[in-house]
Amino acid sequence: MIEMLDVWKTYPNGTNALEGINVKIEKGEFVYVVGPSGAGKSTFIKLMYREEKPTKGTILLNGFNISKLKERQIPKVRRSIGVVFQDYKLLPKMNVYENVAFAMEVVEATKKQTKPRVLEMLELVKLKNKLRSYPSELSGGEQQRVSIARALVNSPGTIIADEPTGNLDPETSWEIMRIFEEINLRGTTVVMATHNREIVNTLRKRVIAIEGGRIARDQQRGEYGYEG
Amino acid sequence: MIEMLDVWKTYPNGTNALEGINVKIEKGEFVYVVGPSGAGKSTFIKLMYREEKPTKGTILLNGFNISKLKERQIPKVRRSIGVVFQDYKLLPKMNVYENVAFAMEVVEATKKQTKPRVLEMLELVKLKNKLRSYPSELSGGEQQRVSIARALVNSPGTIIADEPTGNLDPETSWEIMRIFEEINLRGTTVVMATHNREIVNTLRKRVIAIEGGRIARDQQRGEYGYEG
Amino acid sequence: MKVRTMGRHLREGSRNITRNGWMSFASMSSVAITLFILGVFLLLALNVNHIANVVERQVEIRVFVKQGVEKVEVDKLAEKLKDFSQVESVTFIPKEEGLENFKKSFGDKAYWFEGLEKENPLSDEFVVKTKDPVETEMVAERIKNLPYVESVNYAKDMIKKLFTITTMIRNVGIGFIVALAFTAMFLIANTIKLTIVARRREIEIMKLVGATNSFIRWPFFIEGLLMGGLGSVVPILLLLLGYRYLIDLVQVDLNLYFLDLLPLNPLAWQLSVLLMGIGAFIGVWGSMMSVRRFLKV
Amino acid sequence: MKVRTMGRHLREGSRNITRNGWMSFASMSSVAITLFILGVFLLLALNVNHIANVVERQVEIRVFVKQGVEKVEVDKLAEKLKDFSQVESVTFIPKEEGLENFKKSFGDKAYWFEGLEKENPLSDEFVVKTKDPVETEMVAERIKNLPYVESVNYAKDMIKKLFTITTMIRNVGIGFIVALAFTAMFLIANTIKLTIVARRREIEIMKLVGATNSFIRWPFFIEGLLMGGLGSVVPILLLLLGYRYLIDLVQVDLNLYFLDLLPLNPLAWQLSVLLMGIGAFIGVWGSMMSVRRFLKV
Ligand SMILES: Nc1ncnc2c1ncn2[C@@H]1O[C@H](COP(=O)(O)OP(=O)(O)OP(=O)(O)O)[C@@H](O)[C@H]1O
Ligand SMILES: Nc1ncnc2c1ncn2[C@@H]1O[C@H](COP(=O)(O)OP(=O)(O)OP(=O)(O)O)[C@@H](O)[C@H]1O
Ligand SMILES: [Mg+2]
Ligand SMILES: [Mg+2]
Repeated sequence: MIEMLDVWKTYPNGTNALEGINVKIEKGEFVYVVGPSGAGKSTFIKLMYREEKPTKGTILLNGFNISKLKERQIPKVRRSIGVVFQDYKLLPKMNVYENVAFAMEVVEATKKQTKPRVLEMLELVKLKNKLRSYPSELSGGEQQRVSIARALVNSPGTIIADEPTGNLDPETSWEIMRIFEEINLRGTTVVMATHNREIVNTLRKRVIAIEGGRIARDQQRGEYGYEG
Repeated sequence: MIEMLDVWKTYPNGTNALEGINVKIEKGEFVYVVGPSGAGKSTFIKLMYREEKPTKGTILLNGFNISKLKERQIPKVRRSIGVVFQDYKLLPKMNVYENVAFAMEVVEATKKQTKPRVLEMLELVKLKNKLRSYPSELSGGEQQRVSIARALVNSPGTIIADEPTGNLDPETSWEIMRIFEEINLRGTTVVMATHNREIVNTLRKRVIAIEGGRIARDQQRGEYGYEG
Repeated sequence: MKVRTMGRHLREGSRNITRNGWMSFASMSSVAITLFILGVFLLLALNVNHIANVVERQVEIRVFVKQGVEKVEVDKLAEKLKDFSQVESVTFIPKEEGLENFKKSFGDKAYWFEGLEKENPLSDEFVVKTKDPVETEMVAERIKNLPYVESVNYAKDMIKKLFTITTMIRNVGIGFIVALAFTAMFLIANTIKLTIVARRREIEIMKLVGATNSFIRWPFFIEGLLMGGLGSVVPILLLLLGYRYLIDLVQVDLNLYFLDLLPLNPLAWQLSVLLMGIGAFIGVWGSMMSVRRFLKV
Repeated sequence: MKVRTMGRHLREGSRNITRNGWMSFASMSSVAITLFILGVFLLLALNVNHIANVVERQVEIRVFVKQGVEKVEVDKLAEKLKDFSQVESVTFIPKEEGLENFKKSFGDKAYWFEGLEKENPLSDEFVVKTKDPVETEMVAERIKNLPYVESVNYAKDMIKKLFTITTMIRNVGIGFIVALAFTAMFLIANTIKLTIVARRREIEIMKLVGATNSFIRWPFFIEGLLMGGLGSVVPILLLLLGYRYLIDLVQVDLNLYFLDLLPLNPLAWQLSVLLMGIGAFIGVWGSMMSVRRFLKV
C-alpha cells in the first residue's frame, strides 16, 4: 500500500515538480501514471522508493512513513520494490547477467538460487543470447529490458516502472505488459508511468493523470489523456 | 543523398548487427526506419554520421564515400547532419542553452547569430523556461527535446533521429513530427527510427523495415510493421 | 554478513581492479612512485642518522696526568675513570708513546724534535669515551676534579658545533620524512579518490537497487587494500635491490670506508613492512573516504 | 581559427576548472604538492652544491721556497706563479711569519720551540689558489718544476677524497633531482589524466556533434595550462617564504656562519620560473596526452 498525503516537491534549483499530491494505491492495484512531458510523473515515482525526498507531506509505504525513514532503513524499503528506471541505470562495468544478478546479491541470495532465477528473467525479456554483453553493447530497447529483468528478479511486492516501454517496439511492449499483468494478477502492486496511449486504452486499469505537478484525474479503468 | 551498397556491420564482440544492406535515400525524402528491438535500426543510423564504421560495403553521403573518409574530414560530414541520439548525448556540465549553442560554436557562428537562433529552437521545443537547467535537472522528455533542438539549430541538410519521440507524450510527439514535416517540406532529408505505430500510420511516408540486420521491407507511404 | 557475501566482496573487489584497468593502473603507479620516493628518503635519513651517530662516537676526552706522578697512582686514576657509569672505554697512552705519535704527525720534519726525548715535555694521557657522546662535557668536568689530573681536553667548541650539526641534520631528516609521509598519503588518497569519483554513478545505482552502505563499501575496501598493497610491491623490490647494489658499490668497489651504511638485513624487513603498511592503509583510507561521499543517495 | 573562437576556448578552458570543481581541486593540489617537494629538493641540492663549492675553494697549494734564495728571485717566482692562467691568487708568507703561525698553533706549548727562532728551519712559503679547485694537482705539478721551488704541498690524498665526496654529493643530488622531476611529471600527468578520463564521454559527444579535434583540444590546453600554472603558485610562495625564513634563522638567530646558504635574490626568480614552467608544461602535456586518446570517435 502506497499513500501520499499533501506531498510537495521543490527541487533545489527552485522547480516545483509536485504541488499537493494526495493519493492512495492499494496493495495489488495496477496503476498507470500519465501526463505530458515534465508534468512530474517521474518525480511522483521517485518519491515512492526514496530517490527523492518530499519537500513537504507524508508518504506511507506498507504503513511505514518513508519521508521520516532513517538512513539505515532505506535499503530495506528499496528491496521491497522493483524499479524500472526511465534511464535504465545499468551498471556499466557489469554484463547483462551480472547486472540482473546484482539485485539478488544485494539480498544475499545463494548462488544456487541466483543463477536459475536470473536466467529465467532474461529468458522472459528475450535476452538470453546477450548474457555476456555489457550495457554499452546493447541497443536501447535491450538495455530497457535488462532494467525490467532486474526489477522483477527478486519477485518484489511492488513494481514501479517509469516508461518501461519507451524504447520498445509495440510487440515487445505488449510482451512486457503481459508480464506485468501476470505478476499483478498474482498480487503484485504495479505502478507504471507511460506515454503509450495504445496500451493504456487497451489494457484498462486505474489511470492517474498528472499535469503541472497536480493530479488532474484519477479514474478506474480510465483512458489515456490528461486534459481535464 | 544517402546510399548504402552491400553494407555489413559486425561489432567487435561478434554481433552481426547489419547483413548486406542496400538502400538509397534521395535528397528531400522523409524515411521511417522501423523494426523490432535490437534489429539494427540504430546501427543503420549510426553508420550515416560515422559513429560506427561499416565492416564491409560502401556508404555514400552527398557523393562522398564516408567509409573511406579521412579522420580530418569527419567533422565536416557530421556538421552537415543534425542527429537526435537515442540516448540524447547531452553534455552533462552545460546547461540547456549551452548544449544547444555548442552545436553553433562548433561551426564558429557569431554570438549575434547564435543567441536568437538557440532561443528560437528552444521555443520550438517548448523549453524556453528551462534555459539554465542542467541535463540532470530535466525530465526524460525534456532531455530528448534538448537533443532535438540541438539537431535542428544549424539547419542541416539532413536530420537523422533515433526514436526522437520515445520519451514524449503523444501531444508533444505530434508537435515534434509537425516540425520535422515542415523542415522536410523545405527540402531537408529526414531519417527517423521509430517504434511509434500511430505516427507512422498517420503521417504516411517511406518505411524501411529492418529485421535481424536485413531490410525486410522498403515501401513508399507504408504502414508500421516489419514481419514480411 | 554471510560468509558467501564476504567471498563475493573479495571477488568483486579484485575484479574491480581489472574492470577499471587503465584507472587502476594509473592509481597504482602513483602509489608506487610516491612510496618509492618515501622509501628512498627513509633510507637516506636512516643512514644519515647512522653516520651522525658514528661521527659522534669519535668524540673523546683526553685526560692529561700531572708530571712525575707514581705508576700506582696512575693505575688508581685509571680505575676511577673506569668506574664512571657513563664511561664506555678508557685507553692509556704513556708519554713516550705520545711523543712518538706527535713526531710521526710531522712526517719528514720529525727531526726538528730530536732533542725532546731526553726531557719529554708531554704528560701521560688517558683517552676516555663516554657511552652517550652527549654526556662528554659533564663527564669531562667531573674528571677535571680528580686527583693527579693536570688538565682535560675535549674540544669543547668542536663538540658543541658537531652536536648542533648532527641535531640539525636529524631534525631536518625527521621533518622531511614526516612531511613526505603526509604528502605521500595525500597524493595516494587523492588519486584513489579520483578513480572512485569516476564511479559515483555506479555507487548511486547500487544504492537505488537496494544495496546497503556496507555492501557497497566492502569491495571498495578490498580494492583500496589491494591497490595500496600491490602498489607497494614494486617500490619495495626496487628499493631493496637498489640498496643492496649501493652497499656493494660503496663498500667493495669504491672503497669508501668512511661511508658506513646500515646493513641490509633488519632494514629490509622494516622498510618492506612499513611501506606496504602505508600503501595498504592509505589505499583503504582513500577509498573509504571517497566512497562515503557518494553513499548518501 | 577565428579570433572569437579563440576567445571562446579561453573562456571554456577556465570555466572547466570551476565546472569540475572538486576534481580540479584534487588535481591542482597534487600538482602543488609535487612541485613543492621538487622545489624543496631543488633548493637543498643547489645549496649543497654551493657548500661543496665553498669547501673546495679552501683547497690551496703551499709552495716552499729553497733556503737562502735571494729576495729578487723570490719576487720573480711570485710573478711566475701569478702568470699561470689557472691561478686565482698568490699569497706570500715569509718564513718568520710561518714560524709565528706554527708556534701559535701549539697554544700554551709554544715555549717548546723558543730555540728555533735563531736558526729558523722553515722556508719562505707561497699559498696558491687555483680558479677551479679541480686543477690543483695539475698546477701543483707544474709549480714543482719551477726554479728555486724546494717542494710543493697540496694534501694530495685529502684533496682526492674531498673531490670524491663532493662529486658524489653532486651526482647524487643531480640524480635525485632528475628522478624527482620525472616523478613529479609522471604524478602530475597522471592526476590530470584521471580528471580527463572522467570526461571521456563529453569528448565523444563533442566529436559526434561535429567538433574538430583542435576545437576540443584548445579548452583542454588552456585548462591544463591553468591547472599547472595555478597549482605552482602556492608551492612557489611557500618555498620562497620558507627559504627566506630559513636564511634568517640560520644566519641571524642560530649564527651558523659555517652554513653558507645561497642568497634569496637570483634564486627566487629562477625557482619561480622553473616550477611554474614545469607545472604549466606538464599540465598541458598531461591534458593533451589524455584528450588524444578519446578523440578517435
Ligand atoms: N533533479 C532535478 N532538479 C531540478 N528540477 C528537476 C529535477 N528533476 C526533474 N526536474 C523538473 O521537475 C519537473 C518534473 O520532472 P519529471 O521528471 O517528474 O517529469 P516527467 O513527468 O517524468 O516527464 P517525462 O515524461 O518527460 O519523463 C520538470 O519540469 C523537470 O524539469
Ligand atoms: N556497441 C555494440 N557492441 C556490440 N553489439 C552491439 C553494439 N551496439 C549494438 N549492438 C548489438 O547490435 C544489434 C543491433 O543493435 P541496434 O542498436 O542497432 O538495435 P536497434 O534496432 O536500434 O534496437 P532498439 O530499438 O532497441 O534501439 C543488437 O543485437 C545489439 O545488441
Ligand atoms: Mg519521467
Ligand atoms: Mg536503437
